[in-house]
Amino acid sequence: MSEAPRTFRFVSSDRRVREDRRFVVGKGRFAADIAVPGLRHVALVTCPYPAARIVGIDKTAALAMPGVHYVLDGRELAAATLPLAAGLDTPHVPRRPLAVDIARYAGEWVVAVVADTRALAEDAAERVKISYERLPFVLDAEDALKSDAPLVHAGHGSNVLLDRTFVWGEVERDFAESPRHLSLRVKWGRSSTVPIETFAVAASWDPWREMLDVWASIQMPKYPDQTATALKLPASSVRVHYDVDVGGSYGVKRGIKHTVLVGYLTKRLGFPVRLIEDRLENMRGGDAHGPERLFDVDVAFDDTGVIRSMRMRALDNVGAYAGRSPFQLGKPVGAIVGPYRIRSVQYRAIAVTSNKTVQEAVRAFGQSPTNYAIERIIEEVANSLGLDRLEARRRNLIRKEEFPYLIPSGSTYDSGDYHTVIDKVLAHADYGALVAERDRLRAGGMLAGIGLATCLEPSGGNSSFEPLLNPKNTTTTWMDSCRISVDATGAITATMHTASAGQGHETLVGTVVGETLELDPERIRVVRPDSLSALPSNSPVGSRMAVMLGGAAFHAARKLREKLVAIASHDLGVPLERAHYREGGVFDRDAPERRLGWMDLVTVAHRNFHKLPPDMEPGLSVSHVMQVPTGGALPTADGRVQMYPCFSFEFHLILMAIDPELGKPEIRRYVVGHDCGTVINPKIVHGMTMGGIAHGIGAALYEEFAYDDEGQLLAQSFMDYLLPSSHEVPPVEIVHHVTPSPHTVFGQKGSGESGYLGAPAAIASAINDALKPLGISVNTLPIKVSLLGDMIAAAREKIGEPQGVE
Amino acid sequence: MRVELTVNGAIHGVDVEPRTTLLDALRDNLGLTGAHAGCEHGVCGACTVLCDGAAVRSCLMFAVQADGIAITTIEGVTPGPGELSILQDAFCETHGMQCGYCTPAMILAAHALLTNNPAPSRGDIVDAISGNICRCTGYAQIVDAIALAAERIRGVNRPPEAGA
Amino acid sequence: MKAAPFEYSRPADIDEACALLGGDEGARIIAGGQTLVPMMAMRLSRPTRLIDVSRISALSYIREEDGHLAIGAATRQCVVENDPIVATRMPLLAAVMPWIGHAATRARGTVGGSLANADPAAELALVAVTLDATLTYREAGRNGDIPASEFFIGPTITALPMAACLMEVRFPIWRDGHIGVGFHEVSARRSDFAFVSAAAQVTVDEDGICRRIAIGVGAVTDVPIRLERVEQELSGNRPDAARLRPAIEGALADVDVTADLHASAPYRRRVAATLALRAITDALASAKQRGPDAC
Amino acid sequence: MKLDIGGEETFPMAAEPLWTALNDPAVLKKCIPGCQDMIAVGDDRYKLILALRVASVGGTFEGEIVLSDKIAPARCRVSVTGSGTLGHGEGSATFSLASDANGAAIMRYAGEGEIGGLVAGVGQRVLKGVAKHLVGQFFKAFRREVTGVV
Repeated sequence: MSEAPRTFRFVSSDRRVREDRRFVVGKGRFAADIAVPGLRHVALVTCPYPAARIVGIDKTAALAMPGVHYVLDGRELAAATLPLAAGLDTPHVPRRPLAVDIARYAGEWVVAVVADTRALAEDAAERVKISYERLPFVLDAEDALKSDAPLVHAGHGSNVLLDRTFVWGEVERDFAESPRHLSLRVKWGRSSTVPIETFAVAASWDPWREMLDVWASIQMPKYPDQTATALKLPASSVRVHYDVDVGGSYGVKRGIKHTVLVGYLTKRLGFPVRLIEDRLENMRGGDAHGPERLFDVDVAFDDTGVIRSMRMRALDNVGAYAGRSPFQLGKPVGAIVGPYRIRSVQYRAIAVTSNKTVQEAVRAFGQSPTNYAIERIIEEVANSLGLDRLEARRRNLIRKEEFPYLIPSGSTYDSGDYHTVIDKVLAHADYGALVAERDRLRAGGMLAGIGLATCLEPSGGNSSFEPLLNPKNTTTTWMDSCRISVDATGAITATMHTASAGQGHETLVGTVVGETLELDPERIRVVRPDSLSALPSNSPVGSRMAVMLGGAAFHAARKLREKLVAIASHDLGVPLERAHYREGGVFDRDAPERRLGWMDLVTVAHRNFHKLPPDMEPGLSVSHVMQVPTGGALPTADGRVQMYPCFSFEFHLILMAIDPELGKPEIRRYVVGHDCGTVINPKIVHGMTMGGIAHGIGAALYEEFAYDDEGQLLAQSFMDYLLPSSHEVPPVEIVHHVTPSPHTVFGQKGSGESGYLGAPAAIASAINDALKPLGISVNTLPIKVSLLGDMIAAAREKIGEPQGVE
Repeated sequence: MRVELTVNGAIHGVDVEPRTTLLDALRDNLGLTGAHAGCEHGVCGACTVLCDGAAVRSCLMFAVQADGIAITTIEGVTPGPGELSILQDAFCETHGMQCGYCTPAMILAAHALLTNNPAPSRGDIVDAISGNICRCTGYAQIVDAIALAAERIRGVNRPPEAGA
Repeated sequence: MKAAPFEYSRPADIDEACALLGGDEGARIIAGGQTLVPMMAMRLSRPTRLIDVSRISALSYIREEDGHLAIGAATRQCVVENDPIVATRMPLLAAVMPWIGHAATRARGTVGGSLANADPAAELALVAVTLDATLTYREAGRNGDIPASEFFIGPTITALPMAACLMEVRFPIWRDGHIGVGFHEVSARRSDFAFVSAAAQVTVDEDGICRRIAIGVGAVTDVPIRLERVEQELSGNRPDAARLRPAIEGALADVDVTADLHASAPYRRRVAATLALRAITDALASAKQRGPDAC
Repeated sequence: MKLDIGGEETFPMAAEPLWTALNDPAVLKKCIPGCQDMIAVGDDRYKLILALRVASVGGTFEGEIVLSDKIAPARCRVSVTGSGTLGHGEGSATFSLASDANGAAIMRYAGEGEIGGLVAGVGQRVLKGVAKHLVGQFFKAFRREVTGVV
């Protein structure tokens, strides 16, 4: 598929991002900005207990208030709709927008109130009297596994939603033959992406056209289908408007339950209904939470630090229902060894329910916690041998000449040059000087450490993790599409068929189509039609859009070129192979003066049917539905599968200092080497990398959906859930390297996740390096100031180091 | 309650409940949707507008408190249809945003900074936007945008060189 | 997240404000609203009436009088932050101002609002307690004074009578010798509520003897506190770091230290000692650097 | 959030009248902060209506208060459950009375409570301090009630 030229006109040039113009003037069109006439507003009543039977709901006082239209409970909604789609085969874990009879986490929606204004709906929500009978609950994943644990879903018979063990290669033998073994337990705390825009959806039902119009801030594959199914409507009666700007997502803007709720309400009530989560609703009961994962990792290695085999047990606390999240244990299979040559792997993936908020998809779809676990264990391997941590990585990294490289779990990595990326970073940072700086800080009484982390970002994949973890599910493909139309005036419009949450997809399509047609990308209008006029697409999940939407746009543009060439060849009377396309026109290679310009071609296609080649469709409208470059296949019986075609690589190098008295970590230097193949838009890739790192800093140091022992979410507001501000994100130096992917048209790979994949591991690495002189380590994220301070104090007391040194 | 809001130089009479925040009044009563609700409890800064030139959180002000105050929204710093201010253009130049949700507020915070401090250090810029949370960018390209705009504004305001 | 309904009044002067306050048990004063409005948005706070004093010009001033720096309750924090009198006469106050919230909250937030909302981590409350400020309120046509040491009762709770409106806070200006100040706080993010804060002000004579010292810590317990034992230990003596830390730890030993999601009690107790020591050390160092006419 | 409640109060009086006061709904009504009403719904069982207000924070709370395990005049248990706009809470404490050598009554109380809902989710930082303050307010009022001294 490497038919495109490797020198580009527009691809890789530092062009502006076309979406930005509307945002800087406040003319983004977000879901909350869409003024549907006659809109009424929803507020939610949520369960305050982690587990409770709903004994009674008294709506009288709320309904008596002027301006209050409806109070909806779970039973009514359940009678009219189907449960929300679940990924796993867990029919007795039904999930619905409003709790039916039993609520299973503090914050679960129980009742929805509809009123003239949101404020009034909140007033009325306070007057809905719900009586509960509290039930036993379980919060901790390991507790949930115990035989006497309260069952979150009694009908399911256990709290285990998923427990699969995969063995790839000769794990037993490799362990038996390896002279050294090491075990480590690490924990990834419950955090998430927490975009600044909460989820918002407005829906309007037209009973005469039988049409549900939906405007929502979504990043959700199969959103129209799932909404329609739950509402028992044909999907052709659900028109999702993709031309809505999404105020950030990184995975969590799923919104099916919200949409089923407002879809039902607008149908039931006959007027448009909107739900905009407020921040509290978002934090405790939106699709807001991410993985909370406990890893037990064992590795077998030799005396030189070369790891032969790994056993990993990942126990994920997915919360009260089976959302999409258990699949987040599946994506890591696609890069289960990270960038390392580990020849055999045993992977046990366990997802348990608990009485916490439901976990949903989060940036990197479970790969970031796994990468943190892998990077922690490799450091421990180095430590156990007294080996330099960099050297331990170098010895285990896949080498450039080994690509394409098949990993034990069945994925073939496309390309990479990991050692060179690392060397470039070390050279850029002057690694020796950085070590000297660390030692100088240590000599000055600070704790200081150098953090190292590699990471692989699988991108552009299919959804084979679904059949991998649920054999009843046979979904193996995830398409993305682009249609290009040239109208009779010669204007070009390209379409994309999902909403977009800041990744610059319009710029991507414009650039790729411009590149392929050799026309200024600014000439190409990019639009996002609604779901009824859309081609198949799966939304920007899994770092897929550069590969998949970029690929679709390229192929559509190439088809357009071919059509133009065919028209010209026919019209000029030259053989096809002599008709040459350049910059919108086609000429005879042997007689370049014989040429049809853009408008000539457009006119033929649109108006001069008599000049068209026989059997050619008139007009200039082409489309391409893009399959994942490496295709889609069901997993093998032992769970080997190729999900992702492209693998980006990053190497993070940081210097951190910790005031030993305060335990407060500070990033003093941050350098990252980044290789996502060919960069289509440098500004966008730069931003994705920086933003991913900031997000990773949050997960590593600040952010946690912390619960108390009584099942209350203590971090429901931005006062307690701490997103990094500009103060907390240091300047980051990015070192670029390009190893093109052989699977994509320009050599591009995904770039939306690797900052987030590497930063938490790198920060953990730096802090552990800093703690090394004290003989302690920390294996839980986030690493909060107080925790770190208390650990350091205890360690210093133990080794008799004086406290209170200035 | 009736309140007269002076927004972007024009006076608008609006009827609001006392509990209506300035943010909601701007968005719902005046259709100025450039200010966004992010947290509605004064932490994220997505609702930032200028009140008498100072960046403030419009979710922490009730509309009834705002009469007589010169309120400037993102719509008010945009020179005209299709035209960008130097600051807005600089945000485009560095791609100082991704999803665009926090962007108008960020630009207004930057606007307030540059009005008072035409030559801010990087630290000044970081501090000035520290009350505006951006989840997408990691802030680097935002800081770059503001530094670039400051430089360009200083250039524009510099007297022409002799002989030029 | 919308506030519960309320009535809104904007009295012309403080007596009218007091009358409104006295006439409605559920009424609350609003000035900058930076603490109150979030609580209202979450419906933790649901006043029946807001009495807006933010435009009563008689409540907005900074002036030096009778050996004090007097600040009107409705004076905006950003005004204090940039005030030249504050910078010269009340350097400790000047030092903490940038640590209060963000520029956008200081643009609206007032001095009186911060004090009256009595957050255990509030920097202004810490300075008020540390420097023995006096708070003046008005109630039913007469004025009353409360020393800062008695004003803060618990988290968010003050000794301000229910129908009283805070009018002024007065900080005594120290004139005895070379003044030095130190302030430290630690929080998760730069602008978060502090886990621990410490503020110190000292005067040192020509011989390096510490003439006077005030040291307070905030966020460690329900209200800001003075470490009086440290003050007794240090004043009249040449500062001795070796004796200082035990004295600080001793002063903190009996404090009922709070713990929350973000910081444990042992952390707070230990770090309070560290920050107190650092604040005093900085104060002593800056006192020595200043000329004799510095204050 | 779990809260531990415990302490000791000394009263310059005999234990008997203290016991009586502690078991008198009229006294409790006056002393429980924000108590609007206590309506008997059974033996030693009352419906409790609070309009709680601590500084700026306030809300309504409806619940039940139960006195149990009574051993006059030495011991009883007070349990409260309920919920309201601020969240929900429950707790119980055992009060024990004894006299010291000087004839003063010593009231010891120990128990634990749990607070959940809105205040736990957004106010965890100050919740314990506020609860402690409310307990203090109760005893302040109770002391005033039984001794007439503020």
